[in-house]
Amino acid sequence: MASLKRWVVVGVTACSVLALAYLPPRGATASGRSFFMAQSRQGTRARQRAQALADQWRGADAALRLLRARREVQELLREAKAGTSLVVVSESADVTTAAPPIADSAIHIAWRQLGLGETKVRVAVIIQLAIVSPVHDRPTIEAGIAAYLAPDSTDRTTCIAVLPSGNYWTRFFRGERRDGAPFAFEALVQTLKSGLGPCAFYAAYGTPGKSVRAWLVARGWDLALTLDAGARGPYGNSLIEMTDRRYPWFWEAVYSVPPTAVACLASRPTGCRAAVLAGASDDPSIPFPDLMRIDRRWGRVPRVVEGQRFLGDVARAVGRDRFLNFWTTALPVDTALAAALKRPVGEWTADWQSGFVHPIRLGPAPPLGGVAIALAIAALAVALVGVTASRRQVR
Amino acid sequence: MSRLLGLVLAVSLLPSPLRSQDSLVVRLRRQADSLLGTWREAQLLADVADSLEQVRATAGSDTIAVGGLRIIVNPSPLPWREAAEHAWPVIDSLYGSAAEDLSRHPYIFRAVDPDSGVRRTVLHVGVELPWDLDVRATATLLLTTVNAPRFDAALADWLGSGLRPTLHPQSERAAVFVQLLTVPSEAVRACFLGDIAHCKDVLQLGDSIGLLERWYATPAEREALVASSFTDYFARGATAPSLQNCRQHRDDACTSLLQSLPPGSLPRPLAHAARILLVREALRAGGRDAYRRLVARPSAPIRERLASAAGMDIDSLVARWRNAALAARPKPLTLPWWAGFAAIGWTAFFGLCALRSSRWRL
Amino acid sequence: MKVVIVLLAIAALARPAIAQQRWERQVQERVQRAIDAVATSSRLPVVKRSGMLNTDEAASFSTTLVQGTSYAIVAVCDDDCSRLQLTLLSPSGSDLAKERNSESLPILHFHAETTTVYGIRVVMEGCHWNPCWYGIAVVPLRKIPS
Amino acid sequence: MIAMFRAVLYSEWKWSRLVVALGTVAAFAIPLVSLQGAARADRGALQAQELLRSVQSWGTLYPLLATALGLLMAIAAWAPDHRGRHIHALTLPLERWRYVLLRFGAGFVLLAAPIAAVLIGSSLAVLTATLPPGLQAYPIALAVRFAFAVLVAYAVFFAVSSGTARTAGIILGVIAAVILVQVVASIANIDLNLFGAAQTVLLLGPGPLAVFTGRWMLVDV
Repeated sequence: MASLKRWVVVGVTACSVLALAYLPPRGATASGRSFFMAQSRQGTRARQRAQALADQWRGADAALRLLRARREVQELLREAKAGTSLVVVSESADVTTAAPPIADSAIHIAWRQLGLGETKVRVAVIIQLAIVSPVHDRPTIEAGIAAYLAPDSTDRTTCIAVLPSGNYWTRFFRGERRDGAPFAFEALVQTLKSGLGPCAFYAAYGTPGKSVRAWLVARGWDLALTLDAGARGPYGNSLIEMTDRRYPWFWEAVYSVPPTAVACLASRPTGCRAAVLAGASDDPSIPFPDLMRIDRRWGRVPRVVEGQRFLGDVARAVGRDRFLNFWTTALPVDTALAAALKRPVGEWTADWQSGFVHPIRLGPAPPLGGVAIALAIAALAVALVGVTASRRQVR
Repeated sequence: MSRLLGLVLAVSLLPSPLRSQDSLVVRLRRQADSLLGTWREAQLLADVADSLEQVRATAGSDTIAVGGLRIIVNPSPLPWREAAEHAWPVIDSLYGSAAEDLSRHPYIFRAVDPDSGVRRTVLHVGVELPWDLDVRATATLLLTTVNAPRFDAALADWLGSGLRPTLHPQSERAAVFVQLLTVPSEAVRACFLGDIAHCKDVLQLGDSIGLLERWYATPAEREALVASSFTDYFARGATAPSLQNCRQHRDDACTSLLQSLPPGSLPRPLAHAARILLVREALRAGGRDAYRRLVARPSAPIRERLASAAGMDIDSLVARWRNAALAARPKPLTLPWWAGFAAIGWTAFFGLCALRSSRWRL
Repeated sequence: MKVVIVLLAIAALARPAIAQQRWERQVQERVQRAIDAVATSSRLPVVKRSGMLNTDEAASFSTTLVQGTSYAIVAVCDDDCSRLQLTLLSPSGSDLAKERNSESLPILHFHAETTTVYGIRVVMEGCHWNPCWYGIAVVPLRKIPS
Repeated sequence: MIAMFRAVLYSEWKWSRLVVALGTVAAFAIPLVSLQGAARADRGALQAQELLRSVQSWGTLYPLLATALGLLMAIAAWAPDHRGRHIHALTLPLERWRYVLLRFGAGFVLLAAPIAAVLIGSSLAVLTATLPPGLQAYPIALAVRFAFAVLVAYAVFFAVSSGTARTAGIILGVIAAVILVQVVASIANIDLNLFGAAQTVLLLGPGPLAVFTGRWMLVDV
């Protein structure tokens, strides 16, 4: 017994020393260290500031461009024949010209593929061609960032989209790139289809009710970027969907999204609900003019994985009438969305999310089946030993 | 009362909104202009900051000069000089007189603690690498980061990769030999058997008309190509029926599918190692100025550039390339000198273990 | 509310220049049919207004009604509109008459005692696909000699 | 019977007290160390992502510790009997199956100390840490999982080490045969993936060893 006490004292002392050494946790500031060994080069502080200013200028320039575009769009619509709901022009170095024929036909195909004909809210698309020879007196236009002006900031029936086409498509439009034309054209249709963004929703379902619109504005329309994303591809669009979960970088990708989105990946209705309804407010406010700037560049962190197609999928799931009831509702967003889905928002979203990413397991809890089988095997092993021991003989 | 106000407002505001919009435009324009001005100043400052950072990052660093190589590195246990002395002759033998131009673009490296847990300062300039590399690894790093002088896009497109020196020319040749022997293409087979015209075809030195039929001559090759490389690509959309027909041995379907591929995306029968070997042979044959001649006329057809670099007609160059590849037939499996000793050593070790086993001590 | 009115005004300015859409044509036809249905014997002109509103938005305009004349004030809206409210306002802004029961075709009958400027307000109480077009016609029926 | 259990417990404690003591200290230390990145009131916290990365990597030590404890305790439970060729056990006035249960029970009672250490260590660590918003701690779930892992490892190794050298030989032989079949199959280009199948059956989903695999996250979303 004395020896037992001695060992207990030794153990408790060792643990107390450890507790004194490590509690409370030391804390640390973020190292910013890359997951990979060698870090990639970063701009200096001054360069980062210049880039931030460039981004602010792009925002202001896009807003200006949109507001200026309203008058030009009025002209175009005046000239357009009755029933025209989509007009397209291109712009290069602040000069507006007719859209390249290939872009015009591609966007009209995209329009038809989205099931849009004559719509209450018209859409005017301005394809911003890249300036091929680089200019140094102003920031270059980023291809992945599009800007939109809501109908209430124009004539109430026209949504304007400014889509920078980037070097690749600009050269394609100018006939400098025709490699694999049929496939490139298909890709162009898809690019312009997703480029229509919020304007496609305005065209399909009209102007949303105040609560829904304020919710989407507060979130930067991240849940309504693609009206019809089509069938779920085998590979998905995000790193989380592309990465094999046996590898550590799968979890790097998972933990790079906000906690509510991670919880939603684990099929937790509360997390899904919080991730989807973030931004919904009881006192909705909408800016005027209602300018939307949407960044589609690779690497941006989504609030919900595959969120860009969320409302498109909701619309397809519940049907046009129920979706329109939600879209134009005067009720709070959560109530209206639950009514349209006929299910709690969290549960529906958890099911929808699991269609893209097989639910992940959070925390240390082991799979219940595994525990049961493990315990059964443990019991079996002990029973086996019991049986063999009863047969044991001394020879 | 508020209704009256609303009514009055409605009437009074009818002409005003565009005015209010115009003032907004003016305000936005002013904001954009001032942002643009600030951005221009910030750009100038950033350029200065970058150049200062360049100076700061290289201050207290050693500059190692070996031949045309200029390497600026922070103090570290890395064997830079030995590595540069290994790398320079290889670089010089490839680029010849053009290698001297490399001295205008010094390399900046920062050696860091390989322990990924150690905090490091942010990298603004140069390339980071762990300081525990040996001479060979460091030399390989220098060879793989060297930029070919005046290397043009046309040459890069044809080559399908960069043109860099190698420490393993023999294994590169051996790889080409294996390709010539094993690639399932009649054209490559003909090239292997000595048909120089087919060699030029598979190296894409001729015109690009009818490339598909010349690279993949038989229906079986074309079907195999679709099946092995493009099943997923053609399985969706309008091309799906043609894919089905192709799988049912309909050559017209396979050919039309492959012809619909973007130019440049038809898989080359020979991987880029074959083309790199051809360029190396041209440079070896052409002497120290061969590389300068190779990059002198980027607009000229590749075959002419290679011929002028090698100083011989293209057929002779391709024949030389083929001979170099055939001469590199990989050696059969041989035991390294230490294998015997290792086998005996391990046998002895386990034998001793067996003798010390407790079962002998009962 | 102010923003809405501002926006309405933008719409009012911009709209006529642009090629008409299906819904707008639909409303114009309905207004005309309503005017034809309410047989007018007066020489006074029929006042027409049209525009578009999102759900729960309102628009107002003013018109002069002539003393001793009976008027039918008719409002119509497009197929996506389920309920429209029509109100006649006195110059002081107080409600004189309100019609909210007949869902998408409210009609007010009013006899003007004095010649003055009256307000007419329309509220889009139900629109399934925003915005919904509406049209209003102020039709003088007959002048009753006093 | 209780007196008998106490005797067995005491004898097993004598044979394995070093293992138990070291295991307990290690089990107490791992959660403390794994949460060092978390914030204290007067210090900044790691980004959630980095904290979770560190918790995840430290988490791999729990199943290793559980396996090691199970193995060493099982060996300690049977080694003296093997040395004495089981004569002592066979001479006891006790059914042999009861004797086995007493041995197993005594071992598991001793293993309760490391399990309790994990619970106490992780509770202390999470109570004194300030976690980034959106994250929560799972000290009880972690301790329960550790208990399961220890129990399974102990039971399996208890069975293996209770056997004779012949039993151990058979087990090793079976493993060697599987490896051989796999090697031959891959040489003969036969589409047979025994390792993959074994991994799926044993480690993934509800496999018997699934309790060891996966992520042992003391802190997670």
